Amino acid sequence: MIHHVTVLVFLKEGVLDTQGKAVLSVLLHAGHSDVRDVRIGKYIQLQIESPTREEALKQANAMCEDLLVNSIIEEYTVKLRGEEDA
Amino acid sequence: MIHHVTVLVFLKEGVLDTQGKAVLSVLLHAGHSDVRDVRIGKYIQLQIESPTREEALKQANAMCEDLLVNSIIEEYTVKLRGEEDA
Amino acid sequence: MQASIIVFPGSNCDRDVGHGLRSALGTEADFVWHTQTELPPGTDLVVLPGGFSYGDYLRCGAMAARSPIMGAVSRHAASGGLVLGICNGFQVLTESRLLPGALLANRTLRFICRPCTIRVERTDTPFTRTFREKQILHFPIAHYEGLYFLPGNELLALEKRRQVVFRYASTDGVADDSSNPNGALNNIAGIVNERGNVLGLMPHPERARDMLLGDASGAHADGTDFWKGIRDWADGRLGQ
Amino acid sequence: MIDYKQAGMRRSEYETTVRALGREPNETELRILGVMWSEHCSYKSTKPLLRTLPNKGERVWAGPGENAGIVDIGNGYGAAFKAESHNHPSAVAPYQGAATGVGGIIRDIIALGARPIASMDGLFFGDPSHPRTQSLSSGIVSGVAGYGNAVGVPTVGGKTLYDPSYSENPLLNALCLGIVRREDVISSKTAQPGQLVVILGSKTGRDGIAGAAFASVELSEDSKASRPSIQIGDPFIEKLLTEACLELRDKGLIVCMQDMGAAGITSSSSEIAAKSGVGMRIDFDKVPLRAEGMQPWEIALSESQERMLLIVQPEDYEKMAAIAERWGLDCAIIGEVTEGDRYVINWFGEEIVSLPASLIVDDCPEASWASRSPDYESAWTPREPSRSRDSSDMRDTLLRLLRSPSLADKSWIYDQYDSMVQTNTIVGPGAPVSLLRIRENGNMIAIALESDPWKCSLDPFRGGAESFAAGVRAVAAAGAVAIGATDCLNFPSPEKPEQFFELSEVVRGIAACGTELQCPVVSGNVSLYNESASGRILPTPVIGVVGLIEAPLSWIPSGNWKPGDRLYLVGKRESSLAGSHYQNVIDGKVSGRPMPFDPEMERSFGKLAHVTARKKLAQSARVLAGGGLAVALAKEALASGMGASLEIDPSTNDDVALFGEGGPRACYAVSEQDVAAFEETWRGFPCSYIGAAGGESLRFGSVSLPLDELRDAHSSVPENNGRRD
Ligand SMILES: Nc1ncnc2c1ncn2[C@@H]1O[C@H](COP(=O)(O)OP(=O)(O)O)[C@@H](O)[C@H]1O
Ligand SMILES: [Mg+2]
Repeated sequence: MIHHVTVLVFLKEGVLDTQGKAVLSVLLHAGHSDVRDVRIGKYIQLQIESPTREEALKQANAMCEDLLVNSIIEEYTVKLRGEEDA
Repeated sequence: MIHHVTVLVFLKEGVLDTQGKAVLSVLLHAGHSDVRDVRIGKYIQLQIESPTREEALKQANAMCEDLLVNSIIEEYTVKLRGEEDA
Repeated sequence: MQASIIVFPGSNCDRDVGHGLRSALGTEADFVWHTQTELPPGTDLVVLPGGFSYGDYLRCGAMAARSPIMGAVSRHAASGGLVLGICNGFQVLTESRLLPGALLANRTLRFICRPCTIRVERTDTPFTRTFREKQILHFPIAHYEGLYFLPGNELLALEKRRQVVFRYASTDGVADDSSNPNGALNNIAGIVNERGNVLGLMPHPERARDMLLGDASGAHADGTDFWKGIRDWADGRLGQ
Repeated sequence: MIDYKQAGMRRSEYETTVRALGREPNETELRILGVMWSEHCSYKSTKPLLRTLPNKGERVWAGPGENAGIVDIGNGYGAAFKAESHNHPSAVAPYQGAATGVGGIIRDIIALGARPIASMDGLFFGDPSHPRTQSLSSGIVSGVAGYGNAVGVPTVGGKTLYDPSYSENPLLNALCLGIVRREDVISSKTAQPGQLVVILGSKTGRDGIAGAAFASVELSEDSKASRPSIQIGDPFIEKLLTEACLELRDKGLIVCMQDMGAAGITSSSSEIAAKSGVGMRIDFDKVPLRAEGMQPWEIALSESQERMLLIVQPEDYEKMAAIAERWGLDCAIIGEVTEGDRYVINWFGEEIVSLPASLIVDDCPEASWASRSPDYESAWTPREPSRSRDSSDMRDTLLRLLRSPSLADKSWIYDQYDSMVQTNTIVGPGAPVSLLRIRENGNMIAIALESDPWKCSLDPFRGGAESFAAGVRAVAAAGAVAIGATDCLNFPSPEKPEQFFELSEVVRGIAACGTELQCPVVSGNVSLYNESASGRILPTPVIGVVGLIEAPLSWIPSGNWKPGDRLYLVGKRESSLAGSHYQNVIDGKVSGRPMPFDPEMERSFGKLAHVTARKKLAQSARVLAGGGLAVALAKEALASGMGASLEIDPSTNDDVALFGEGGPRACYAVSEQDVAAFEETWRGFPCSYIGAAGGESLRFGSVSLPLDELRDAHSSVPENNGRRD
């Protein structure tokens, strides 16, 4: 059975988000004066073949640890699609 | 009032997702043999000052149209945080 | 010919284009800061140079395309003036919809900097009059996002309208997968708008070998010819 | 309250402090001194050694003590250059570590008022089959690319070597070179009381706190726990900072400038104060901050990137702020230069630090370590040179060498680097020396980056001299005169007597070479404690040599054989396999004693190579380096796209002759009409005709190697992850 897993990766608190900062300043200049902060991360959709949902989640977490996430500067959350409509 | 808005941006169907493909092949090589597909997009967190939720969402959509999303290649969804726990 | 080079925060080939124009034509270009809202009066050619405008954050060229000066650049284009976007400048042109399509990450997912050869597909544009049909030019490439993309049917239409001006090709003129450095659809290296006065190209004419060593060294004079051709067109020396 | 140990100090250092102050330092002071007296900032273990390096000369405008060295390159212009290591950060976070290494060295150059025009990188990776090598090497290379490309400084060459000793402890050394007019040189020694202290660039955050202390200890299992000490680089801001600083320079608005590297605000400001012989007051509550609730000591030690400290005249501040604003950079007055020697930090009106500036910067007690020679002699016992018994041996050996990661083609690395931006790169990566046009004065600069860790491990004196001499020869063969050098000393802990001996001997070798060849070492950097539980790195001095070619330009490229060219070998036939690539690849270990340093030979070589280039008597030149004569010829053939018939038969030449290394030697391709003049020029120096260029294969007597076969071997990629196009 194919499970659709969503991974959201974002920079840890305190790590400089160079990209978010640049986007914020352009948004402000372009007249979006009410935006206060922008942070930019990654949105990864995985399709995982697995008998159970738990197993799929476990595998997704393992992939994050192995490769998808740079734990020195990033944090992540993993969610099954459909579940909470991520 | 500050609203936390989440924007998910992903490549349209039909636009080749080179990065997703590369990550897929690396994951497979690394022994994650059950992964079937990977797509990589952007996860943007906005903090918007606005009296109402509706107004904040409207503004977020405007930012997407103006800058955050390139409609030739990308699609997006906008969500208020807290709402559906995005 | 009066050239204006737009400088965005993060542009890094602006001075190179200035040197190129000086060494090929002996003329000084105007450097125009992105916050300006008007081009210097008398501008014939606008150059959007290569580099990493706004750090290439979000999407390459996206933030530069929203700069104040781009309104003036659009008006210049609309009135028939020449606009040339090189590398990051090409990305700015697509992001500002002055040219169709988008530039995606190279299929190698790596930055590529190396010598490169492209084939001239059209000689009836203001930018290519001095070249021969199918002539091979040596212009180096240096980019991470150079894969030209346009959805299938639009790509067909683009080809039909003959908007493709340069294609990656081998030195003997073959444009195939092995001569395609980045995976660009149809080996596209440069395109013009329908009217033909706005050109975007990924390779760098200002880095052509003769721009470095001077024609006298016997290096290919492709770079010099490129700038001279545009000058002659702008000055009305070539049939328009 | 932390104790001195937690601040990274030794007991004796703490006692020195108390004695100097006549009281106990408070916590913030202790933390500041702890970092400023770390090995990384204070050079306490190496100061006495570094003093022995030659650093004077007619051309030297600035030497050690400034942010980088500057040498005269003619017509009122100088080249400012320096190499620096960023090893520990790159081991823990390869992409960010390498990126901020590149960014840091660029700011050193800007601090002198120079425009950075070229970078180089020295990379030392572990065994390709080690599980971490692939991710470390690709991360480090993309970090160099990611930062250098975006900031618009071309990476024009480098050096990449592989050895198992770097598996846990990869090295990243970055070199940057900039151009400055004599009257534009900015010093860090000229601050006067009453001037303002200004911070320009990014806001200060919590990143990289105490990174210098981190770089001064061995890598351990908890290195991952030191995550907060990883800085994030933003090349976009660096580009803006570069342009802003150069504009300020052009408008004469800068009195002093210092980049904020290790130990951030504290180190940059106290160094200006100490070097200028003045005091300083810094108001920490005026520093633009990125994070909330930052403590003064965090502000003091933050290594947030892309910041500069400037000293400006009060009346110039408005103009300066306007320029900063135009470039979108933060800019704030954070203090004032004062009379005396007091370095004071205020925090919302309260004085929290009051130390003599000279104490912080100059008075760290030098650390003297015991020194003991290890037993080199037993490894020197002559090694039977392994002879090629039949022709298939020679062929096989050459192909194996070309395929070995240290000698194989590096284009998988340098194709990821923008080597051409600024359009000065006449010869970029892929050639033994990189050549840059200096637009400002019509001259040309040649740069080579060299290192020979294996020879250093067998004989540190000879290895140190050889590493340096290799760079001098390389620029000479291109036609340049070596006018200055920079060195990056990457070593394990100095606290073990044998390791300290090794370090001192390498420095002695470098000093000997620099002195004898009149090439001053004008800048450099030391990185110690490169060891982990699994072992220590080889002694790795990395030396960047800068050469000058004066107009009217005449230089000799490499890889430029033309059909029929006569090939010559200049230099002694004898060489050695000791510490060679041959031993590494074929024997799997090194032994023997490398060739001695022969200053007389080196000088004659340099002189004759220079004449050869001036008179343009050769088409192509390449010094013999890794892999010796056979590999040099193979590289020339590959780069020329042409073979040769060589009168060097493997049946009569043993492997020492074919693959031996060391000493000043080069192969030249000479066109028919220049043969007489060439031979005349090299009369009195060993010079022999070895064959003629042409054909599709490289023929050593009866052994024929088709170019395609050589190319296949040479283009193998250690880090082959299928992404190569
Ligand atoms: N890390 C690197 N960055 C950029 N260029 C490099 C790097 N490593 C090697 N190179 C380039 O690759 C080429 C081959 O280097 P090297 O192995 O030292 O052999 P050679 O003896 O030909 O100089 C040189 O042009 C060098 O500048
Ligand atoms: Mg080399």
